Formats: sequence, C-alpha cells, structure tokens
Amino acid sequence: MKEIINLPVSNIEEEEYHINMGPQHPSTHGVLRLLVSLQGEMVRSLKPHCGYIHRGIEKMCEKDTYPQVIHLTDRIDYLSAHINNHAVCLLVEKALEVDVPERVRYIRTIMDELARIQSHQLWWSSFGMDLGGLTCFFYGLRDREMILDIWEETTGSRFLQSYNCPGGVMQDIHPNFQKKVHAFLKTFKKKIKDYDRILSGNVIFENRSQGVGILSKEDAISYGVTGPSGRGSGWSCDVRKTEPYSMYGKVQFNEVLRYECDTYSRYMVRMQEMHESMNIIEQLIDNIPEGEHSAKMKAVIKLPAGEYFQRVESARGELGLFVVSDGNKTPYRMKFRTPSFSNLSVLDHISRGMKIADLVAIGASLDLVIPDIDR
Amino acid sequence: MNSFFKYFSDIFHGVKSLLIGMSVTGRYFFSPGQIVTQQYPENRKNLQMFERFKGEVIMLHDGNNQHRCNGCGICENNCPNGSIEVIPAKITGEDGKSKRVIDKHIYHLGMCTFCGLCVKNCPSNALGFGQEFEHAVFDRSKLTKVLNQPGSSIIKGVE
Amino acid sequence: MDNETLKARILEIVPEAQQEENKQFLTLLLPAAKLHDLALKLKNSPELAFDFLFCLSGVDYIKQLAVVYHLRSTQHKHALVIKVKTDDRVNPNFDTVCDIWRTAEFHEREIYDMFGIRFNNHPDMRRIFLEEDWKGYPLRKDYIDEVNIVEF
Amino acid sequence: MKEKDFRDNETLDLFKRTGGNFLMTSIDAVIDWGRSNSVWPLTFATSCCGIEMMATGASRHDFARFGIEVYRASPRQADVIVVAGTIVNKMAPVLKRLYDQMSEPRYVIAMGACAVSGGPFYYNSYHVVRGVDHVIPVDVYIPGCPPRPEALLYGIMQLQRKIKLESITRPEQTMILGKQ
Repeated sequence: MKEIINLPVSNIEEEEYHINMGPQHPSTHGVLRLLVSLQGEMVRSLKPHCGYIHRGIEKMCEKDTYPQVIHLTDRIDYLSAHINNHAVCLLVEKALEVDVPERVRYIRTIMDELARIQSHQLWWSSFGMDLGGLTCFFYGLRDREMILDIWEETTGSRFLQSYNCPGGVMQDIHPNFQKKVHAFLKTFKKKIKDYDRILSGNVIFENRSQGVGILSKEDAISYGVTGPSGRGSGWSCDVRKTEPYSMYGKVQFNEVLRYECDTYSRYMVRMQEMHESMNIIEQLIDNIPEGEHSAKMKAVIKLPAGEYFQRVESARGELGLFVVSDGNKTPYRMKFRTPSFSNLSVLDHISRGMKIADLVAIGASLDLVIPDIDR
Repeated sequence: MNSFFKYFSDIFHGVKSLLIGMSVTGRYFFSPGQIVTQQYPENRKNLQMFERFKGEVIMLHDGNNQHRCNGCGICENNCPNGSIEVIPAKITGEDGKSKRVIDKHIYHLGMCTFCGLCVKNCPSNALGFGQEFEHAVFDRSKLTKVLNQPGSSIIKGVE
Repeated sequence: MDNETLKARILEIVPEAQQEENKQFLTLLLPAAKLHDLALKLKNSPELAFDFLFCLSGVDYIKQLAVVYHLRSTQHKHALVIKVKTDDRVNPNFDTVCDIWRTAEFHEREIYDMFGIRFNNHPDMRRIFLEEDWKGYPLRKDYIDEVNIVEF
Repeated sequence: MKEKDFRDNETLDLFKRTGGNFLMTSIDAVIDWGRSNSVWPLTFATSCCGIEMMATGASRHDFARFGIEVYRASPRQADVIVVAGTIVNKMAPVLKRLYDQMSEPRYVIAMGACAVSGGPFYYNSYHVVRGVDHVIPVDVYIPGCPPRPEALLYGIMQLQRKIKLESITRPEQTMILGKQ
C-alpha cells in the first residue's frame, strides 16, 4: 500500500495504455486492427496492423487472363467496383489501341458516377452511425437501394457487377435505364436535403468533427492522401480533372475543394461530390448515343510486352494500376495502387493528440475500405 | 458577459438543430406512404426478380429435355475460379462416328462469383442465368450441382 | 517541363542514368547507390518539385529484383518513373525514400512483405500483411507454397 | 413459408428426434420458439458480403422482422455469427477466438462464396482459408457473391428451422448432428 502512495506523480502522467482496436470492431469498417497508445484519453500514437483480409489478389492476377481479372478487381474496393473495372479496361484498351464506341464511354461514365454516389451514401450512413446517429444508417442505405435496383436491372447483380469488359460492357443498358436514373435523380435531390438537415447542421456533429484530425495540404501530398480526403485539405488531386478519361473531359463539373483540412471539411467534400456526380449524370443521361455496346476484341487478349499505367478516380481516391506485360495473355505483374492504403498511412499522423473518440471520427472521415488496403 | 451569451446561444442552437433533425424523422414517421420495407417471405409469390438477375447458372433445356451443350469446355476455360467442370463422354452416333457429348456439367454454386464469363462466351448459348436465389442449405455438398438434367440429350443440329 | 529537359536535368545530377525506351512515362534506370541523393533533389529543387510519389511497386524480373517509383509533380504536372534493380536475390536492399515521401513508409513495407527487398534506414521494417513468421515472399516468381496454394 | 417450399429438407430430417415425453417436448418447443425468434448477430463483416448484411439490416429488408433485432459488437452477447466475407489465414485465429467467446447455444452462418468455399480465391491464392468450416462449425451455407438480402433472410429462416429442432434434454444429439 505504501509503495503505491509513494509513486511519483510524473510516472502516472507518462503511463501509457495500449488498446487494441479491431480486427473485429464496429467502427473500423471491417477487419483493420489499430494498436493505439493512449495517455489517459489522448492518442499518443497508433500503429495500423493490416493483412486480416489480405487475399493475394496481385498474385492471383498473374494467373488470370485480362477478362478474368475483372472479377477480382470488383472485390478489391467493392464499393467502387465499377470504377476499378474501368481502370483495367482502360489499361487494356490503351495498350491494344482499341477505340471503344462512344456509347460505351457514356455508359461507363454514368455507371462510375452512380458508383460514386452509392459509395458516398454508404459512407454517409456509416459515418453517421460511427458518431452515434443511427438514423443516417437507415436513410443512407434506403436511398442506396435505388441505385442498386438500377444496376441490377442492367447488369444483373446488385453491386459486384463485373459489368465492364475489355472493349466495352458485357451487355447493353436496359431500356428502362434512363427512365430509372431520372427518377433516382429526382428523388435523391430531395433526399440529400434531409441528409444535410440531419447531420451537416447538427451541433453535436459539428462539435465532434470541426477542428478534429487536421491534415495540412503538404502532408496530404507527402502521404499521398488522394480523393475526397485529400481535397478536404485543399489539394486539387482529382484524376477526372488532371487526366480526364472516358467522358470526363467533355462534361462540365467542379472539383470540390475545401480548405479547413479537418474531418468536417472531408465530410463536406463528399456531400458536395454527390451533387457534382448528379450534375455529371444529368449532362450525359439524355445524350447516350446509339451504337454497339462493345468494340470487337480478339478472343484471346494479349498485351504487347511493356509497362502500362492507368489512373482513375475511384470513390476513395486515386486508383493506380501498374501492369508489366511480357506479351502473354496473363499479366506478368499487376500492381494496384489503392487509395485506401495510402490514406491509412496518414491516420497515425493526424490522430496524434486527439481523443480516442475522435479517432473513430477521423477513421470514418478517411473512408477506409479494408479489402482496398489489404488487397 | 460574452461567455454568458455564448452559453445560452449554444443551448439555443443545440435545441434548434435537434428540432430540425427530429422534424425530418418525424415527417417519415407520419407519412406511411414512404415505407420501403418489403415483406420478404410473405410476398414470395409475387416477388419478381429483374430479368437479367444472376441467381445461378443453369443449362437451358427445352420441353423435350434437350439442351444445346456439346461439351466443348469453353465455359470451363473461361471461368476465373474453376466453378465449372465439364466431363465429356464419347458416344457413337447414328452414322457410326464417335462424337463428343457431355456426360456431366458440374457447377459449384458455392464458388461461383456470377461474373457471367461462361454465359457470355458459350458458343452455342447453352447456358443462362436462373432467377432462383434461395439457395441456403445445411450441407455444403448440396451446392455442387449437375446442370444437365438426367436423361437429357443434345438438340440435333447444334453440334 | 517536357521529358527532354527533364531527362537532361536528371542526367546532370546522375550521369549514369539510362533511359528505357517506349514507355508511357519518362523511365530512367538508376544505380541503386544514387537513389536517395537523386530523390532528395527531385523533391527539393523548385523547377522539378516531384512531391507526389503516386505508385511504388516491386517487380520480379526473375534475374533481377526491381523497385519502380512513379513520381509526379502537383505543381508542374510532369511525371517521371525511376527504376532501381539489383541482382542480389538473397539479401536485396535499397535506400529508403520514406523520409522524403512519407507515403513510401507503407509501400516499402509492402514491398518487403511481398518481395523481401529490405530498405535501409526504414523506421519500421516489418511485414505488413502477412504474419511475422511467414516463410518466403509470395510475389516472387520462384515462390512455392504447396500447403497454401491450390494450383488451378 | 411452408415446410415443403424450403430446400434441403433431407439434411434437416437427420436432426429430427423421435420419442421423448410430452412434458419435455413441450418445454423444448417453447424454448426453441424463444431462441429461434431472437437470434442476435455479431457485427462481424470482413468484406463485400458485409455490405449486403448491412443492407439486410437497413430499411428495405429490415431483418428485425425476424427477431434478429440488433447487431451486438461483443461476441459475448451474440447468438449467431454471420461470417460475411473472406477469412484469411491471419484472420482465422481471430474468428476462432470470437466463436469461442460466444455463449452457447451459438450458431454460424457462412454467407457468400468466400465463406462457403473460398469462392473467387479458392485457386492460386496463398493466404485464404478455403471455407470457414475449416475453422468453426457452420450451420447454414448461403452461396452467392454476394447473396442478395433476401437470400440472407432465407438463410436465417433455414437457421430458425434448425434451431426449432433442438432439445435441451439431449443437447449432445443436436450438437453432434448439427456440427458434424
């Protein structure tokens, strides 16, 4: 008893607690494990431990042909599955110098933007839920079902569609597609106002997110934090603007930038992006040109030997696809530069000195998808 | 004095944003027309999947229990993860020549990812997607299926 | 800055650099010893300003192991690919660049995990995805694992 | 739904017991009714199927209608673990520990191709467990990649049917058959 009383005070202050968050934890959005060192309630440092869903996709890609790779890229970042497939298709088409029909470009761009909206809707749901608002979970997923219905009618699957294939898309859009997209846009424009009313203006939400997890622009660039998280720090890193692909060069849209650099600004960027995505879809949906839904491709696709790189803007940031080909029908090396992997690396840096409850908000604002990290 | 006002304005803003949020949820509470919940097992009779829905891979059979599969194995080669195994057999046809037909078209539903490459690449359009989605079983071996029905044969003129 | 001036500028710093032809980006093969020096200059000199390392990947060319750095300047919008190779398959190592581009810290750990390439002066050189006691480096072409891999 | 509309009734027949006295079977019926209508799942999702599990819990499908009311974050409070997604070698010990922490009676649903058999990652992958039944015993398999929410609801109904065959007097029989 005596020893305990005589403990020097400074010792208690310097005492460090280590807390394991994950791999099974509701707010890590999957199986991420964070080893957090705490001083009291303050986060001193944290170490992410990945690999709890490392499935060796890059190794598997070396055994698959290019059309078969598509079903694996679906499952890397399942919330922007369509965008991942788009990257593979663009790379193959660029390497083979195939000119895809205009119709395919339109369809792919619309599908990409729908994917972005549904990904942000799901992110909004889980972000609200992480901060204690269960209503968000129900509203976000309710509106997401409309997009899933549109997809299911055209592609046959709810969200892992494998709809893109090198040269085009698997099947033509359903005759109801345009009508349904219009109906969705009309409804969602009303619903997104509800989102703002529930979360964006809420005092509790603002207090928990403003000034939390400051990420400066220099750090964002150095850590490679792309996508809405990077744009929340004022870094203009939208691949759709810097290296336009498909129809993005021809549509008018703004790159959403915020300069507060905190969790709230990352939140607002995504909310604004949903508006921009709807804007893009509106410009394209009525003008889909007639034509084939796929270019003529050879039965066996072989890329000429060389190195190829393709970047696309997925819902979480910049997805880079680096392929080394030796002229065979399977890639020699396929590397996915996934956005969540780089975004995760900054988590330690920006959560130092924050409360552990803020860590949940920061983690959610980076919108991590764990299979996207682990591949 | 400043903090005094801030204290009360914080309370005012807090109550206000609470009421705004409550008004949204309250509106849905009082508008039953916006209920989206579907009563799944009760509406099973008239639950219609979309026509392109990929529930399972099936082999299309016509009324005479005949299919179009000649056992070429293109679906097996195209399948990214080996969900399909084609076991061909040799039979002697009417003209005395031996020809390749299908003995068993084995489909592992428990592995299938519904990428659609088999259906897309089938040269004789023998495969299609079924609308069935109620597959849950207690025994994993039940998920391996033989797609060609017992006693079925190939439609004349397809091979 | 266009590719020609970029190349000339880099050849001033590292005269041994060789260009690889027919690539999408300007691709330069460097001797491994010069890597860190050049990286520091690429980042810090104002007219180059390569501040964004957007992809860092390991490649196994069977005879050699390589690390490929995809660099980009957010200011000048030019891109550059740097490659370093080593013949040593038993104990390959390069200098780390994670003090220059912080994103490299995780990517280098991934390369160590998958290819067994060690990076000198890296603050935390451990496996990132696989368990610590995992044998072998899966993405190497000569990786054989009869227990875990079912060949198709 | 009627009994004959369900799949795989022949496997379920193996679990059926005969005999037992009136009192005990009545108690069994009441307890099983209670158990089967309040199976609380664990928040355990590793990948894509987890999103469909969330969708099942959300407005459109709402599996609270089956008494699967709340997701529990702690395995000690959960009755069923829905393995939604790939289980890799590094995750397998964690899953086993989670399962061991759950209190009896506990149930496992393998949701999606990855949990059933390794699915898309069966061949050529060096880090994937080929079917979650290598790690923990599974009650119901739901194929699909990912299964749509109705398919999960159907799987839950199958699980409820299985729970209704349990007996508190002879738990070992159901255990042996169920966790073969």
